[in-house]
Amino acid sequence: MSFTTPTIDWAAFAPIIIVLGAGAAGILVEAFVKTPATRRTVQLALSLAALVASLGVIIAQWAALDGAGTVVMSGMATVDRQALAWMAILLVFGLLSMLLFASRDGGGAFTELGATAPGSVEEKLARRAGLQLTEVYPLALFAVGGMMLFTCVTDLVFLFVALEVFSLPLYLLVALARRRRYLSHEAALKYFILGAFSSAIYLFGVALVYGATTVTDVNMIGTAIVNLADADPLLLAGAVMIIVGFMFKIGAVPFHSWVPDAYQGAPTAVTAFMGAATKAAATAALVRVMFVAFAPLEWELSWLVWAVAIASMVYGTVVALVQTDIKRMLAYSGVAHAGFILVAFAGLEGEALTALPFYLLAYGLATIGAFAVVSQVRERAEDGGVGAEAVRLGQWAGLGKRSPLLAGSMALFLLSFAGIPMTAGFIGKFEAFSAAIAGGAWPLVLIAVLASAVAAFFYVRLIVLMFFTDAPEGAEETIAIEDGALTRVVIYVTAAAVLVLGILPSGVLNLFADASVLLVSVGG
Amino acid sequence: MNPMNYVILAAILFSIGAAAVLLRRNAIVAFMGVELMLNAANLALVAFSRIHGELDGQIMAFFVMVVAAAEVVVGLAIIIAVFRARQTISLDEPAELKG
Amino acid sequence: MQSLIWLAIALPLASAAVLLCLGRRADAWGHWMGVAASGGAFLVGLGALIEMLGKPAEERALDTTLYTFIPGGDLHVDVGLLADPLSITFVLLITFVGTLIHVYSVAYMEHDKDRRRFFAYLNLFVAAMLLLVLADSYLLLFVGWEGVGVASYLLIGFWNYKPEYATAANKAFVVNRIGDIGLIIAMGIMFTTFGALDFATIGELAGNASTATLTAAGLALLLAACGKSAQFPLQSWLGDAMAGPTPVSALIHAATMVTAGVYLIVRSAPIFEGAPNAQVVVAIVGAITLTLGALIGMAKDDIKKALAASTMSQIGYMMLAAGLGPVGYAFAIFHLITHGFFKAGMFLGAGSVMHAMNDQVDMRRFGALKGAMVVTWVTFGLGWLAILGVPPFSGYWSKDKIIESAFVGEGWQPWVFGLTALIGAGLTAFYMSRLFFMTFHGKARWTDEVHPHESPALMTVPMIILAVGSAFLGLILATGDRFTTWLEPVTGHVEHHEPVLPVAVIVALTLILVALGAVGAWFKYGRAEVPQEAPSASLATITARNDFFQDSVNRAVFQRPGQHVTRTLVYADAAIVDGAVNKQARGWSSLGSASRKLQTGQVRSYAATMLVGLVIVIAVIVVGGL
Amino acid sequence: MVNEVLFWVVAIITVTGSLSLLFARKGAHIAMSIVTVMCGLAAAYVGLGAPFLGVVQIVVYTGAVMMLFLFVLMLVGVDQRESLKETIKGQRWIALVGAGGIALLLISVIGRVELTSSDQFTDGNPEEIAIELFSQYVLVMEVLGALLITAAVGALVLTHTPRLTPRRTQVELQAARILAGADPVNKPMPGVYARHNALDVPALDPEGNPIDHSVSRVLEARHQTQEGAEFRHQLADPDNPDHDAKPADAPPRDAHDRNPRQGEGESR
Repeated sequence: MSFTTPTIDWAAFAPIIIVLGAGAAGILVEAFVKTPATRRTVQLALSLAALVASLGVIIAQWAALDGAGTVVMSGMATVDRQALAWMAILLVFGLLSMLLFASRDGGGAFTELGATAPGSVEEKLARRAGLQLTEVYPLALFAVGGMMLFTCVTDLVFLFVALEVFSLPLYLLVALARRRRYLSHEAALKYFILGAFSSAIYLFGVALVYGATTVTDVNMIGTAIVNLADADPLLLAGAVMIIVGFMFKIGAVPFHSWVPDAYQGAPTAVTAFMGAATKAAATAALVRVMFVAFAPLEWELSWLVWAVAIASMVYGTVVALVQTDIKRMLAYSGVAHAGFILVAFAGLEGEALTALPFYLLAYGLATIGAFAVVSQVRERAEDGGVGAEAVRLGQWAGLGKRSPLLAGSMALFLLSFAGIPMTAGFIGKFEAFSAAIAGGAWPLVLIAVLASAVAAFFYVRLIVLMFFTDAPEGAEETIAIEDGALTRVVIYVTAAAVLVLGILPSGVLNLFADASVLLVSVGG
Repeated sequence: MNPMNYVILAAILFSIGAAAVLLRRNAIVAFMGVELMLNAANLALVAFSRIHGELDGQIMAFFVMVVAAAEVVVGLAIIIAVFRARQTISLDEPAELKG
Repeated sequence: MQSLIWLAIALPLASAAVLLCLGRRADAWGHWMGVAASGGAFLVGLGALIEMLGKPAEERALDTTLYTFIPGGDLHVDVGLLADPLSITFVLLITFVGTLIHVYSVAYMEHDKDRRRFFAYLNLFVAAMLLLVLADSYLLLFVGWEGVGVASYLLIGFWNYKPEYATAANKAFVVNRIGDIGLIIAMGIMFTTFGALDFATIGELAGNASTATLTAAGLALLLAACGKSAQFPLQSWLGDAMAGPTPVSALIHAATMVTAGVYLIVRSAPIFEGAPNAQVVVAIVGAITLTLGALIGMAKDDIKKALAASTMSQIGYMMLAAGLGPVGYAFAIFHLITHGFFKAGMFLGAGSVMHAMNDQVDMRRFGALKGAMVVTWVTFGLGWLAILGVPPFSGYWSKDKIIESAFVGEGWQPWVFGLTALIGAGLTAFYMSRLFFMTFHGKARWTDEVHPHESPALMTVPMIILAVGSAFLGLILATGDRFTTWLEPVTGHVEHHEPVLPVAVIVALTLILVALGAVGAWFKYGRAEVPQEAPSASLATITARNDFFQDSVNRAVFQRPGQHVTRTLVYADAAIVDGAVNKQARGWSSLGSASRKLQTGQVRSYAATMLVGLVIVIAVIVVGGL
Repeated sequence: MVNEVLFWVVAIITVTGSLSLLFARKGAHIAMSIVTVMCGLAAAYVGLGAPFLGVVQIVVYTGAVMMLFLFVLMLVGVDQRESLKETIKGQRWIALVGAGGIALLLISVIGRVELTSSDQFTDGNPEEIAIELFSQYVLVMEVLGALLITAAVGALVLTHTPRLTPRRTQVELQAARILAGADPVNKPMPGVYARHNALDVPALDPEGNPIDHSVSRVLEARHQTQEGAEFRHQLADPDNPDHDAKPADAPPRDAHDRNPRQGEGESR
């Protein structure tokens, strides 16, 4: 047996290489730049530069792309327009979140030193020494890189590796909150155990599918299934377990239970990133798996999609109604949105491939913006300094009077979640639902419409609280409104984007419509 | 003998691992359960690799081992961090996030 | 100007954006910019009207595509504006009345430190409302529909000092959402059936669709209309919405937003054309609401809530007319226009009274205000005459036509609808006169610290203009069927049908009932003493008041049965509809509280959920698939 | 074909070993049983024609992963006994339904499928695997690099504490010791300063007083100690050639006013 050098189209992989390479370079920066303040600047500059460069490369590739896309390596990865679209979305999320990571308001999102016990002397010493946990930047870069990989990989085992590449940094980032560190640890532990549990389920599914079809390349699985005589139970069980793995990442019921706890416990900047990007990446991968690999099983799997979509929409909505913690409420709203995302999967492929990127873009922008707002509303510590985030709903009463721009932006994000016209969320829902209607799934759409109508109630409850309710006597002094420049930039940029995408969506929709074909490579 | 028996063995090990996650309070033991699940998947992959007469399954199992090793490092680091903060590694005890 | 109609939306929208973005810097001149923006929109509409009048009737509609909203795929939607007689009529109503209310608000809100923000919201509302009526597709209409919703919550809740205001905004939101679901479902049905959402395509293809489909779409549209226009059974939010500043009530809850439902029904004529059953339901809903609103109006002592009930009832008339099909469309819109004038005028009058009475709204604390506030009294009086349908004031021309058309048809329908409309006219006369007499006539019942005075010119001038409209607009538009002819390209030409009763009899009966109602009210509330506290229905009180001979006659003959019916109905309204909303909300939350228990905080339970979920899914799919 | 005996051996070892996950109380026992399971799996891999993987399994899992587990178990207290009493209501039944259900479903699914083993199969030797790894799967290999970096950095971030205070010098350490009220000198060895090099003689402090606790309590109990008194006069003797010794009448020095620098100089 002789070794032949594989042909790899490295150029097509450049965006991912840039991001992962910058992550590795960031680790080196950790080693060589000693002063924390300088290190932070260098790391931030490096990360932003890498993300912008990667985005630039993607735009260039998009412009240069003639056909559907490039097969990077046969059977392993394909960079088509769909993947480029998802990568661009993830990079935008990454850029915005990186600004939130770097924001220093309230002392920053991250602890000074992850290894210290909460409340210990070491923690105080680390704070006094002005330490900063700058490892979060390369970790975030690895996460973004892994997610980008996740959108273009076409091999189930490679997918597993990519899944872990973006999950491991996330588990770590969740554990690194600066305040309420017990909650942060708890969230990380739960997220990790359940994440590992679900990836084991996914992996066993891969093994079964491999057993049934002898291949793990998504394109060839599709062909192999068609050639199989009848519905192979091994294949079906494997397919279900694989999809369950993705549904876990999307946060769909009953695989959602990590979502509220991890969202609440994680540092808010990480919650923003996780909420927006994880969902997008998992959706992108699910697109390839559902519409290419398991396309012949569409009928069998539609039950799964329907049941999980309905359960997610109903459960997420109903439980969000009774939440008193803002981060948890947004988390449950995320669960409901996972249901709406799955509604699009019940639709026709072409429509769904346009609707899903748009939906996730709209949802992600609003999510990042909303959590950025959350990070600005703080409790005032007893010594007059700024404390942890004020996440109890009641603490937000009267915010509209104190900070109209902040509350106005939050209201805009909430309206977008609710799918009120003139916001990106409306177009997203409209596209997703019309994809489903075009696929004949109108009963599902009916339930989705009802669920989103009920869901609107808890979004509006918060708006009412911010604008129509006065803060109780003396409560105003206990809340401090931060004014971090970086965070404010993120809030206003996302708010503007949500509005523009709501009023003039056609440009972006056209781009995604161009991306609505999956490049299926067969061979190798 | 048909290597399919190994796949059945893999399924049994997988279930035992899953049961451990559900039943054991000790985070490390639960985590070992997850590792057992990954190993079960590996066993299935290798068995199928033998059945299909090709090496791909083995390669995959190889990757899974690397991934699992990395996962173990991160997971144990988190468990140690929790232990430092709370002096316990019980999965039941940190339950402030709920509802 | 017709092709520049987008300017009518853009002007107030731009003004709102500037006012919101500049913040306090615009405090000094912001309100005048708001007035100018609304006035500019009116001029654009007027220009379009003049241009359209210069064209032959069938060429008057102009559909301009601004840009592509949602491209490609199965459904292509453009942002297009349709300027046809129907929409231009609405544009003129909205911008004319809207501008007057803007002017009025300059004075009314003078002492509010957030006046600039108030004008920003008003402008936003006008822009959204214009988008609603100018949209050329249901999707864009929905954008405007939700836009007016959002703007109206901002305005209802503008004075957010009291918790009940927030509750009111909340309730309005919930009820409106129910209506919105209707519109979304209707859009879903139309999209699946016709593959398009613009009025033109649907108008063309509607004939091909099955009756069942059209009925479903029609009923869903009706649900939407009920939510927005406060029609039975979704009427409960309107009364509570009176918590907002009075100019808001005049603009939103009298002249514009609440009529959007009627607009929707008339605009969807092609759908209802193929669905006679849905049409009958529209008429029934209208008939129920007009009666219910009138009865509620009799029981309310809060002047704004009484006016709100009256609005509900009058929109019931319009709905009834719209439910009669092509016969009624034009009259529905006609009544909508005249009603916009006289009801807005009366709301502004009520605002003026409140202004003078230290924001008192209880009519039992008013009385004999005619001397202190002459302009308000006269203008309100003209509105009162108009709503009663006294010839030759505006209301007569429009309402009488509706009553007449309600008697057109076959079988049970003309009798039921006709008689309801007829009796409704009498009830209207009673409760509106009650309101009028209690406020302006009788003995002064206000407390010593109140010193009623006439409002400033900025407030009275808009009231005068609206009063002139209430007096003469109907006559002008009705002469030579001008208005119906103008609308013909949209509503279609209808051959004249004979009502089941002779027209003269109907007119005479109406006028007699109106006179009876007004006179009854005069005896009860004009001449007689009005107690400052609402009379309780306990036996003791009734016996005590039996000393007053006149009173007890009144009570026995007219009031007592009426009061009982009213009370029952109002109670039913509160208990059943509100109860349903509240109970539903409570039901959801208890369901939520139960469901959240699943999230125990125990990671092992979470893993169990996942695993059991996986088992179920595999079992269903794999075992079910074998 | 595959060896049947091997299968049954492996099956029994792995299943019984893994059952300890559910029933054993001590973490260390569980870890060791899992080590046996891993070894059993390695044997299975060898039996399935993957000897290279079998070796890797032993190296990676039993050699590294399970040792890491044991290490952490020891860190958090190896002899903790876990109570097996279930605290969540109904969890046992749910676990039984979940795990039992998944086992039943998977077994029935696998049992239904008839896959026959391929005949032309050669054992996966390192060379072939290497060729596969670096041709078809080279991208995965590269990406694994990122994964391993993450793991390493992650472990450091969560467990490594850098020096937060300046390193304390010996002088500072000693000052702190004395401030804390400790003996000014190290606990002396028996016989230090003694003229008599034996365990039964108490040491003398720099002032020449015997330090009683420098003699084993056992000797004291047996009355086998020597008095220091007879040596003291030797110290007092001005003719004593030992320059280190202090005169007996030297003023006693208090620990607190001792100049560390001076003390350092003296000791040198």
